[in-house]
Amino acid sequence: MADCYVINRELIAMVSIIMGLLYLVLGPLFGGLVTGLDRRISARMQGRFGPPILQPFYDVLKLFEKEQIVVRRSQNVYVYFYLLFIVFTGVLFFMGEDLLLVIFSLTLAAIFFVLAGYKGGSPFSIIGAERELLQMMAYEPMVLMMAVGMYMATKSFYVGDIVTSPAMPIMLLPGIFIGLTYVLTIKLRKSPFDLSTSHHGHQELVKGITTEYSGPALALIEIAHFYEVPFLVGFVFLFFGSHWLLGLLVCAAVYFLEILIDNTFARTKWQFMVAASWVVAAIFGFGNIIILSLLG
Amino acid sequence: MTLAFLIMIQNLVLFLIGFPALAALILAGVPNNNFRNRLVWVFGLIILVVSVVLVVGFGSISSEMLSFHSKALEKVMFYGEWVMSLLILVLSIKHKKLAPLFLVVIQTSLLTWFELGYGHQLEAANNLFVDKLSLVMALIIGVIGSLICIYAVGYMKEFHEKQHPEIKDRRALFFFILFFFLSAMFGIVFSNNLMWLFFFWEVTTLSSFLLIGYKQNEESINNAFRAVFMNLFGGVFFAMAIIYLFLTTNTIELNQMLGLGGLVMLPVVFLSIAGMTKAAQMPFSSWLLGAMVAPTPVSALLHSSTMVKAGVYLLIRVAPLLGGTLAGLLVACVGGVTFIITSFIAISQSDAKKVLAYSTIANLGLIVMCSGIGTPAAIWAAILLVIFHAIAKGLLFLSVGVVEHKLHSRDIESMDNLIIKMPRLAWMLLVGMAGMFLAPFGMLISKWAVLKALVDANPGLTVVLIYGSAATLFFWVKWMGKILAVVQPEKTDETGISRSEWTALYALVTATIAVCLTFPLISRLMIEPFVFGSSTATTILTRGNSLIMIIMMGFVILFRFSLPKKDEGERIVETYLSGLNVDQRNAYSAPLGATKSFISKNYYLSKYFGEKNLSSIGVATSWLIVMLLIGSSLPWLV
Amino acid sequence: MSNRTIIPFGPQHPVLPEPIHLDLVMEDELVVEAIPRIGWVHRGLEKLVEKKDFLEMTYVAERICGICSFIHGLTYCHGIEQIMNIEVPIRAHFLRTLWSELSRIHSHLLWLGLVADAFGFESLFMHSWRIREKVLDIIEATTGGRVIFGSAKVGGTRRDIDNEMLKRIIAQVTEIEKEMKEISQTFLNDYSVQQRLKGVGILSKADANMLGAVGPMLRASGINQDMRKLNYAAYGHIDWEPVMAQDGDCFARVEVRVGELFQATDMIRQVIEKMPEGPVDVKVTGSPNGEFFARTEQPRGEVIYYLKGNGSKNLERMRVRTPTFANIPAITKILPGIQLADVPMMLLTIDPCISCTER
Amino acid sequence: MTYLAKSPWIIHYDATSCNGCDIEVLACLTPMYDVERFGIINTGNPKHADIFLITGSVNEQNVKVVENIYNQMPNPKVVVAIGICATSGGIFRECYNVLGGVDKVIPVDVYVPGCAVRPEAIIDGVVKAIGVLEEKHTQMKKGAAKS
Amino acid sequence: MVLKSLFSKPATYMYPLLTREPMVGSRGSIVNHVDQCSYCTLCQKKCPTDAIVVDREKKTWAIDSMRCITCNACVDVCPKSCLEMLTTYSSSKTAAELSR
Amino acid sequence: MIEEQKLIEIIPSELVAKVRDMFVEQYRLVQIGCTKLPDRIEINYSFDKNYQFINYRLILANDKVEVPSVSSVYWNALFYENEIHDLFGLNIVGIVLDFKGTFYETKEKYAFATCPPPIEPVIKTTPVVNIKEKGKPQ
Ligand code: NFV
Ligand code: SF4
Ligand code: SF4
Ligand code: SF4
Repeated sequence: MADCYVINRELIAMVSIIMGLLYLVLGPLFGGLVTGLDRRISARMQGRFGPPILQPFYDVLKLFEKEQIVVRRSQNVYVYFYLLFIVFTGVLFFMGEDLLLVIFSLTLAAIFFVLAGYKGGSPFSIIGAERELLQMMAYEPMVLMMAVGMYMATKSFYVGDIVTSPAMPIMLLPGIFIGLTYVLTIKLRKSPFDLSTSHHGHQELVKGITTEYSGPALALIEIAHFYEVPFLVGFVFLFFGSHWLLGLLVCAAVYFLEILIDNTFARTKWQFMVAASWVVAAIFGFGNIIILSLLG
Repeated sequence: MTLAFLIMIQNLVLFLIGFPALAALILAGVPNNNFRNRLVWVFGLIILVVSVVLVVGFGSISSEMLSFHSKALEKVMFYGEWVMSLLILVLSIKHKKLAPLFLVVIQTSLLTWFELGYGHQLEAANNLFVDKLSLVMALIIGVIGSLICIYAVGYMKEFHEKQHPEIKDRRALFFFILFFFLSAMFGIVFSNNLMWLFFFWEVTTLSSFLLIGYKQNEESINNAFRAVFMNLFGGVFFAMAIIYLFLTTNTIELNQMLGLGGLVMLPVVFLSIAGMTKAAQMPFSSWLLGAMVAPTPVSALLHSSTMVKAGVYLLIRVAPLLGGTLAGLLVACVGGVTFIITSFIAISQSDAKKVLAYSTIANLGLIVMCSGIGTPAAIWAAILLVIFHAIAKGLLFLSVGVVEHKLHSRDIESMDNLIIKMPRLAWMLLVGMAGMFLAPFGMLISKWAVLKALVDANPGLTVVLIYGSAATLFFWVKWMGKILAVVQPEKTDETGISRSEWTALYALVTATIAVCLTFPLISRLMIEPFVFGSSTATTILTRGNSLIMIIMMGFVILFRFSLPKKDEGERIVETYLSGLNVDQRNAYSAPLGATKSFISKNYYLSKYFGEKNLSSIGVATSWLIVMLLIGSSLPWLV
Repeated sequence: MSNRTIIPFGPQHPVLPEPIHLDLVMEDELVVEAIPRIGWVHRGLEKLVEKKDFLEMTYVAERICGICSFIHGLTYCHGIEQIMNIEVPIRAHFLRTLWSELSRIHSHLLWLGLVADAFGFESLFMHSWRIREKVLDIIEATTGGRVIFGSAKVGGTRRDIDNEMLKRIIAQVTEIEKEMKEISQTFLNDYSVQQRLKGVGILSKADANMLGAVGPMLRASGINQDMRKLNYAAYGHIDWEPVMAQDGDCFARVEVRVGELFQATDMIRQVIEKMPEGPVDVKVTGSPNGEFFARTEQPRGEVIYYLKGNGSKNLERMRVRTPTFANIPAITKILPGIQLADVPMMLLTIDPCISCTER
Repeated sequence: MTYLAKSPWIIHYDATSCNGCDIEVLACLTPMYDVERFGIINTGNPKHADIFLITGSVNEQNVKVVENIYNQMPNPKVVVAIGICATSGGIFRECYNVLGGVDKVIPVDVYVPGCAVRPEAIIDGVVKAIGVLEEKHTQMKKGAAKS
Repeated sequence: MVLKSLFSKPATYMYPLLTREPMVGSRGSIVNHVDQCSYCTLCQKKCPTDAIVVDREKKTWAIDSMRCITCNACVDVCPKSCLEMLTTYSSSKTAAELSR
Repeated sequence: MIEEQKLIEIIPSELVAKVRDMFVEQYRLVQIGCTKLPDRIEINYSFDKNYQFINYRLILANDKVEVPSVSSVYWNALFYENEIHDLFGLNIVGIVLDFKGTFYETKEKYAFATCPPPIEPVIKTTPVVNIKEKGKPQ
């Protein structure tokens, strides 16, 4: 009996390390592909042909071929650490670690990104940074509520436990699911909430936070965005516990929905974004939590 | 435990209470500034060392009662109480402040009546005691307190000689109060006799009052009276608690009271209210903001790191009794309201000290909330918060103090380019801020613990933490950004900062980082045994998670050292200014033929998070809750 | 310390297709002051009259702006014709009206796209421009150029359109109209669009008049004024009423322009139906002597050409006051008090055309 | 082959263009011509751009702006003058405030004629520019290898 | 509308993979059928951008395609009708090609 | 169908009063434009109300004459007046927002004030590279 337990633990450790490694390697590939597909689908929605699916990779490789220009010599370090912590977050997630820790690490990464914006020291990057902060303020509550909800539904904060739990958290957390989908739009930098930096040029902040980052440094930012996609989608996946197939299907559906939203909404202003996300979090997220806690 | 051992502890404890008082008297008597300053160094270091020795040497004890008795001391306290009341009375009359006058009269008459009527029965079996919580508190007071005193040497020199020549130099008084205050703080955490505890409590009130009024201009005097008024309000509740306790249960000892459990709800509630006033919780929070007029070491020592912690200390003490009761829930609500409202307000503030003050109140609110919840996990989280907050906030206040002296402004917006102008200080501020909310640092760990505690105990309350943290994130990061953003390179100038200031700052930076690295150890040795009764290392933050946190910490430290020192072949270009750049990096050619610099200010969102609206909402709701709280305890009267 | 951010907005800025600068003074994101600076497109082409004769100047006039090119040429020619008392063949008048309205559609679609982009609705931008390409195809087929028509001429038009082509245009316009209905649905009824447009940048009726606003900007504030009512070209021969809106906000401006899209298609149909046969130009002899203020309605509003000849081949003075110039005072007045996020959109709601403005 | 060819990002600036060429540049981005097929993105930010599309001749006030944008672009970079105004000053070259073609101010690598330019011509021009870009990239690499 | 576009064929015209037939009458570029030219220099005089250089003596006619604004003025004025406006636009050149 | 265009000549001292009358009658200021003639300078102030076009023509003997600004009546006049100042070098006093000659930063100052000799036509286009790239690593 005891032996069995030990083996099991080792097995779990093994699996989680393998998952972590897989993420390290496949994460950006997956992220890049999804981004490429996203761009293609968006183009089609706009009546265009669109770029090749591999375009995001070309972009990144291209950026590495460019000269490095900076405004301050120390500015790129923030980008390195942004990437580092994004990867770290992802690894934690895929190793099945504590969901709260994942969120904190993600926040830390995002903060490095924001600081990178400030460090850029141009009016647009600083405003971009402020806006990114507003965005963080908008989505943070809902993301934390997701973790709380997961815990209430599965009695564990561990991603590993959640994805192996036979119960489907979504059955208990429909509100939180809706709320999370809502804020995912912010996290994926999609219209209507692409306030701080948008994927497209043409907006009041030029390129927002990334205005002063170019060449290889910009490539790293792009890679960090690639790395971000798998675990953001992974959040959705969590709602389906061990029902993997269903989870994957819903992930795809949610992502498609995000693209659709991207293409059917005007960009909102930050006031609306913060208010709306908070209200959504309060109604769907918090409401869900209260109901759960009342049900016991 | 052997008797010798106990005696040693008792001696150390008495030393910690007595020595600062003695030192205070000596310092008051030294007229020469230089000599006094040197003495402050010596005394400060002694206190620091002794407190460390006490904790390191006797950290393993669980809880020891010390039956120290001294008739003389009690006399001193009795008369001391009178003297203090008289002092406040006289000053109130002098400055025509009726409200404090009124309260002090009530309080003194209550106590005089009580002591005269029952004085002979007011015997405590154990006047003092030591347990892990006291030790933790003592360590904070000893280390941070003495560091701040040392810092004050340089700061006050600069303060009087350069910055404010118009203010009368009363440094002898200043250090007298500072050390006397330390003595009182030690007294609070080691007292078991509630009368003693109350005495020390009142000493801190008085010290705070005198120090806030230190500048003796109209604003500081008004604020000082506001502070004393609110603290006296708490004091009255404290006194009533003692009296009621004694009259109904015939005891004035803390440990006995705690042992009585749910039978003593009324004194517990009243003590909580006293604690909340001292901890500047919402309806009473305005005094702490006013207290920011005092010189910065005062703000650091009294109004963020230690004195206000006396309030939450009391709450943590009674927390097990609050846990699970309606009163507890209400206390938690007060903390919650305070946390969320003040976090929001902090967004709209640009005065550095005010931001720090609001964040202090917010964090105290969190601690109060945990105490109200009262489950072991919550108490554990509360103590973590006390420790981490004391260190990081101390560091922040001290750095802001220095920056203020150098920049002649403490407005956050004036801290542009700080990373270039004063790199070392800027990094200290950054460490302090990171310590307040960032992932691998202490406060975040604590908040994490709070969240987990809340989910288990009362998921509804998590909402406060969740929204409040979002706000916290916003105002800290934008400040960090301000410091880091280099808009216009300037010369580095960090001269003229005294050794005493640097010493304190470096020590606190080290402490901030060290505490984070060693927190699993601290938790296991000091806090968990106190809270859970045994060392259950894996209860809340499992070892794996601690490990990950430490890895992250490593990354963050690595960050500081990965900043490039020299040219690595990048081409340096001007900032993007819509193509309008002229020569210098931040100048552009503007309309009307002008050449201008762009200006980037942070967002304050004052329309949404303005001080006025939010605080009136906060005060109204929290009054309501406090009224309910008092109401909820009234059934015990009959 | 006041917490005012100052940023240079433009001249090179991705939301601005053309260079213009605004010195934005903001509190958080609230604009408290906006000082404009222009001059990046100032060429000084009015002075070319000294070097080019009055017939050649038509080419210059057409190239004042690539968006409202045709009406520039038309107005210039109209002015010269008035001075020289030239009777333009009636078919030419109808052709001019046809092209004017085509260019209005293309300009408005272009603008709708840009404004959609400014409030962050990329796919709407794309679709507006997709439809616009079909208009350009008609234009190219009839004039030979996609944006610079090159068909204006003193005394008539440079090209004729054969009747078969005219029929085809009707069919194409009907198709375009269908697609325009779809995007106008989104512009007028989409919740997120309304959220951004309604109540933003309100220009009151009185202000609009006294600040000299023109065109859709003025009509959106409830003032009925459209220079086509002066009945130049063939506007006197067709039935139409100016499109109006009352609210004076960004949404009203969108409403007016969307309305004008359909008004234009309707006019095109009428023009083609009523198009008389006949020559399209007359021979011009002599040189202008006299002066005239030629006023016509551009997509952006009233344009004024002040032409003064002294009997020689070269004009003495040509002065162009374009609608955007007239609308700039209004926009400077309404910029303070809005959010940074609305600045690009607000700027665009006057449909600024800097090359027109600065000449 | 370098990846520069697969993802040339552009920045567009209008220096006294009459908008004719301007809107044709924009039209290239829209569904009909959709240059994103070639990975072309209009960045609007010199620091991200590889190709500088400039329409219109340069006037007095513009000189500094055009130089600024050019200097803020990372190497390798290519300048494409679009439209007759940009290639030679066009019909406005005699105006008192016009300096002439863009090459009076910054080195131009590709000239695209047309008044207004056709979108197809712009695409051709950009394709040529990509060639120049790759050339410059090899030179840059050689230079780096030497030093 | 968005969804409709997603499932219908994109409006993109795949230039340069496909080339559209230029429209009849589209103004592209000027050619001179030199054999008919009388070198009368009328076109040079009329050209608003001085894109055409005609040398009566040497009997040369040259056009700078980087100057021609395709206004058609020369075509209109040519007495010999030897100028023709082609529907194909003139091609872009790199700096190297131009200086050659 | 030549539309009726009223033309009224005025002198500088009448200007502001006349313009104020128009303002009171709620005429729209259509434009202000300047013309330099060999012997005099004309400034046209055009107004419109319900398609009624009225033009006041201010006649100046030379460019030294002070012209009072009407921007305190019609705020939008300031744009026209600054333009006239920058292009014709006229002395317009009391503009509410005076750009002081920075409205258009032209290569030639007051380009419209005189008639410069025509520029010699240049025939061959040769790309001139006259700018060194700044900030490149040496
Ligand atoms: N419509 C128009 Fe124009 C003219 N005239 C104007 O501002 O666009 Ni280029
Ligand atoms: S080349 Fe022609 S269309 Fe292009 S900007 Fe110049 S004048 Fe306008
Ligand atoms: S106008 Fe015709 S005939 Fe005369 S030179 Fe020109 S091309 Fe030759
Ligand atoms: S088309 Fe016009 S610009 Fe071109 S050569 Fe002929 S006259 Fe000159």
